[in-house]
Amino acid sequence: MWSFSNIANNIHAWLGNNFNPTMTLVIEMVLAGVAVIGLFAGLGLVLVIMERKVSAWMQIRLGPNRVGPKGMLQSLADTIKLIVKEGLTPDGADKFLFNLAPFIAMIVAMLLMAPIAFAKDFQLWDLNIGVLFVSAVSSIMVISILMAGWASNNKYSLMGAMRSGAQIVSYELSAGLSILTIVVLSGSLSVSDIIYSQADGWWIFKGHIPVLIAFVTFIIAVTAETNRAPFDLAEAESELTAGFHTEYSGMKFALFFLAEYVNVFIVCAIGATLFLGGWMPFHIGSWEGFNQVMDYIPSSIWFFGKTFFLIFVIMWFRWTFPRLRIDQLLNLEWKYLLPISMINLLIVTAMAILKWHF
Amino acid sequence: MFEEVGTTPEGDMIINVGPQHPATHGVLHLVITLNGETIKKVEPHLGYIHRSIEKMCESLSYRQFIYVTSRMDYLSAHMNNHACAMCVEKGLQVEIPPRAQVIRVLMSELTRIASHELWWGAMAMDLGAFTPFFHAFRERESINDIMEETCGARLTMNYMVPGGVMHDLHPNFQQRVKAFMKLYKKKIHEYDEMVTGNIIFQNRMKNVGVLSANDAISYGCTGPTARGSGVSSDIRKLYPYEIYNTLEFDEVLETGGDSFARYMVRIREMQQSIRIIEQLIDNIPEGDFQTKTKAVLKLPKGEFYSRVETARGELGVYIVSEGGTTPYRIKFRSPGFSNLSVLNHISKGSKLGDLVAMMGTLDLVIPDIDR
Amino acid sequence: MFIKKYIQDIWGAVKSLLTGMRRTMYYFTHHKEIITEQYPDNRDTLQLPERFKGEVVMPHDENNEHRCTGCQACELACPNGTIKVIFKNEINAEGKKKKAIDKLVYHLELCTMCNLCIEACPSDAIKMAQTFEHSVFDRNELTKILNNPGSKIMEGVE
Amino acid sequence: MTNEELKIKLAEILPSAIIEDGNEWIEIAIEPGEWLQSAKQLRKKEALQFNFLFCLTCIDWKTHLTMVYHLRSTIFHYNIVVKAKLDRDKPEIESVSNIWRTAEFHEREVFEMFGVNFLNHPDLRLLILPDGWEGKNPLRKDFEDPINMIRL
Repeated sequence: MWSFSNIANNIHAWLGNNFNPTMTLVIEMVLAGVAVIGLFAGLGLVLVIMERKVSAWMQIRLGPNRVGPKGMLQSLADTIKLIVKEGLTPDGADKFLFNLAPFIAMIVAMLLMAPIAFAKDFQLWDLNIGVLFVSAVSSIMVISILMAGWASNNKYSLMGAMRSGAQIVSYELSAGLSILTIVVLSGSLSVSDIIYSQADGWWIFKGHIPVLIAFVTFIIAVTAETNRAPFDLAEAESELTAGFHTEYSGMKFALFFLAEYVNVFIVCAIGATLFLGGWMPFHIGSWEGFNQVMDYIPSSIWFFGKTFFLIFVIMWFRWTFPRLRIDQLLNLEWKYLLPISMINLLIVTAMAILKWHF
Repeated sequence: MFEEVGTTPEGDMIINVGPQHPATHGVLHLVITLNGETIKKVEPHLGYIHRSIEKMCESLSYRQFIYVTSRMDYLSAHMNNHACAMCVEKGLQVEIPPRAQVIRVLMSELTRIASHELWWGAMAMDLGAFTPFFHAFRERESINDIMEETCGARLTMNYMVPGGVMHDLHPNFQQRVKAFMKLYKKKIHEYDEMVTGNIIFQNRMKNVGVLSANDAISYGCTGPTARGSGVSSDIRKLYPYEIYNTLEFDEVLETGGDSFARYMVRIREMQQSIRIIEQLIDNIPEGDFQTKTKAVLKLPKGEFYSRVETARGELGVYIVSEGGTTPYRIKFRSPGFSNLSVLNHISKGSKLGDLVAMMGTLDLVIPDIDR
Repeated sequence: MFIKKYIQDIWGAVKSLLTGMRRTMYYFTHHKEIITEQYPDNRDTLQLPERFKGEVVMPHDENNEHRCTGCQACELACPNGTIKVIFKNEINAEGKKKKAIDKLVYHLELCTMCNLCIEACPSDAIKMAQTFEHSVFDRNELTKILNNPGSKIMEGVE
Repeated sequence: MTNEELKIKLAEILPSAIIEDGNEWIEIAIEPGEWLQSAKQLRKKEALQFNFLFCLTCIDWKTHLTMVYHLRSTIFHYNIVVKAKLDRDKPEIESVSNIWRTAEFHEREVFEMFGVNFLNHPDLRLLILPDGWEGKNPLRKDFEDPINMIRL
């Protein structure tokens, strides 16, 4: 059957036959890097057009429909426009940091790609602390935003960056705690182990209400962490014009833009991996025929399907809700999400010890 | 005028909101003193769209000056024209035919709904919810289509002239208005679902920008801004003009004084406007739509003041005539100007994000403020 | 009780958010509700109401005759000086000199479509057209002469 | 209370003012020097309570300026017009912005448009006009600006 792991294995075998082991490794590294960058660009294009279409339909509009069939090449046209645009650096800006910030945002987003299992046995790096790696590296994101806000020498940017700092540091907690519930249940930090632990059912079904609560908390927290509406205070168009990227233009702006979308993809991929079984197909108990049909669907389709479903949910939030105020945002975290997820973690731990889950 | 230093001597940050800013919906310039996110002082700098309409009107005849006033508060263009036409009629001592009166009231109320629709969408957009903006435009567009059919323009109609209205109603008018009201009633619950009932929205609006009744009076607030604080200020009720005293409608009053109260006043006012239209739409009297007036209008020497309730509050037109064909001095008492003056008072101590909510619920239209 | 209230608060909040989400989902799935007009594509079918004020035009009949007597009422009525009437002397059938319009200059770039000139015109010589695509590359093209070259006044219009 | 009774009431508290029926409302002509005192009386007197200053403007009569205050009571719903004649070369009148807060903005507008100097105004600066317009008062009849004014 056609699958990503077969292709990867074929390439590996072919390279092993034709080159020496060191060369094979180097070529494989380069191929992986190119694949990540390609995925990056592809995701940017797909997610931008997806967001524009989703928002348009929710807003009783048609959305982009001029470039390409049904407007599907609109984001490509936008990219070309952004590439040929002049990237301005403001006069009073700290030039080094100003130019560095978008690259840090990109690098963080790329690093986060490493432990994600895109299909069955298809993973860049199956390290044994995959989940910890993700939550650790994603915190670096805030540095790029703070850097951008500070270096721009603009008060709006600075305020956006400060808001973003407070916000990401707070929401990191409940995101981490809801990830921990799954770690407790599956007993492993490795992404592949967590996925295999869901072979007999996804955690969201196996884990009763506590995991459902953890899932909702996770979605809210990652929406906040990726600075998406209703938590887009760092950008807050109507308050801070564009927040931390007010002064950015051209490709540097595009990098921030891309990093935001790739981050959304990554957190949704993590959510799909932890709660919805990653590339695991949907199985119902002893319905053998049904399960076989589900198995026939390639694992990559399962993974991307789940991820894009979560992305859609986050977009759905964005185009429905008004923005929170900064104090309400922090209230929500410290007064509601954090206590709830702490108690929830306690319950899940008890559940795991007493083997109450399926 | 732009502050060169970024901070005050006390170390507070000074930030320029505007003249180009997404939340000001025009070219309002606010110089804000901030302590962190907390507002200490808001100082409006006006005049970016000042055209000195009052001076322009001094060289225009009594027929001509009315069209300029459409450009003041462009969202209540009919009411502005209405006030001017009424003032000139007062000077000429012309009675306008009943049909024209009914047409004027109908048009004013339709404009009020259209204005509030736009405000609703724009305010939700200020708070970060983009979708209601487009939904509001669906209803607003159908009003604009009605206007376009009867008056020939969608925004700056110049439909009300001294002595009545410029054209008769379009034959489709009644049918189109009824269709609009049907659409509106079908969609009204979405306003609650999308915005009013939303918990985030309510938290953003409640206890934000509280304006007490005494302050509302002292600052000269009118319209929904004053009525949100419980101050009865509806000119249609207090000093009825045209046929408003024969109509059944309530003056919408809320007592909260906060942004949410002002919001609710406007939402409920739309329903009152629908009520007025329902009473009138089947009872438009037959007859002339205009009293014939002389080609060149001359007002007697004296002073004339007339006021109407626009979507934003009380618009007063004060004409001083020397007996000639042009006004000697004309003053527009615009509601937005007085409503803006309260912004500094109510925004002290609140967060920067609240300022947007306050500006939204004061419903500032910049050409109305600058004139 | 504190905990009961806490949970009620959360439930109320979630419910209000879900109502909003249901509404947007409704529109996401019901594409029939889309109201946007595909403007440049629907040019052929676009119908503007007959009262729409696009620009001032002077209708001519098949003999290239118009109804303008050159009374300057429109010029006086215009608040912006948009219309200028330029005269010429014409010799009519009886050999008398008669004043007639040479050009009726109309500055579209100054016009605010207030309809006052049309109201003022005693002989219905001008009217509003429904055109609205007025953008041009050269501003001078907006200064128009309303009467056709060689046109003259219709018989019987005073 | 009818207009006649209101006139009597007004005459009681404003002995030196000239009170007459205007076109629409009672008009009171007042000396600029007495304005602040009279304004306090109009605002505070139990039976009057003119608490709403709904229009404040100025008229340039070429020989003199006239300040016009339109007042209304939100309790009793009377309207009155108060007028004060000012010297055109050195127009000065007391500010009423601490009696009616709305006067602050309106007075700033009149200050820049007519050059009326409001004494004891908390913040008398240009509001609408850009910097550098001091001394030129656009709404005065003799104002000419060859760049920004278009005469038809």
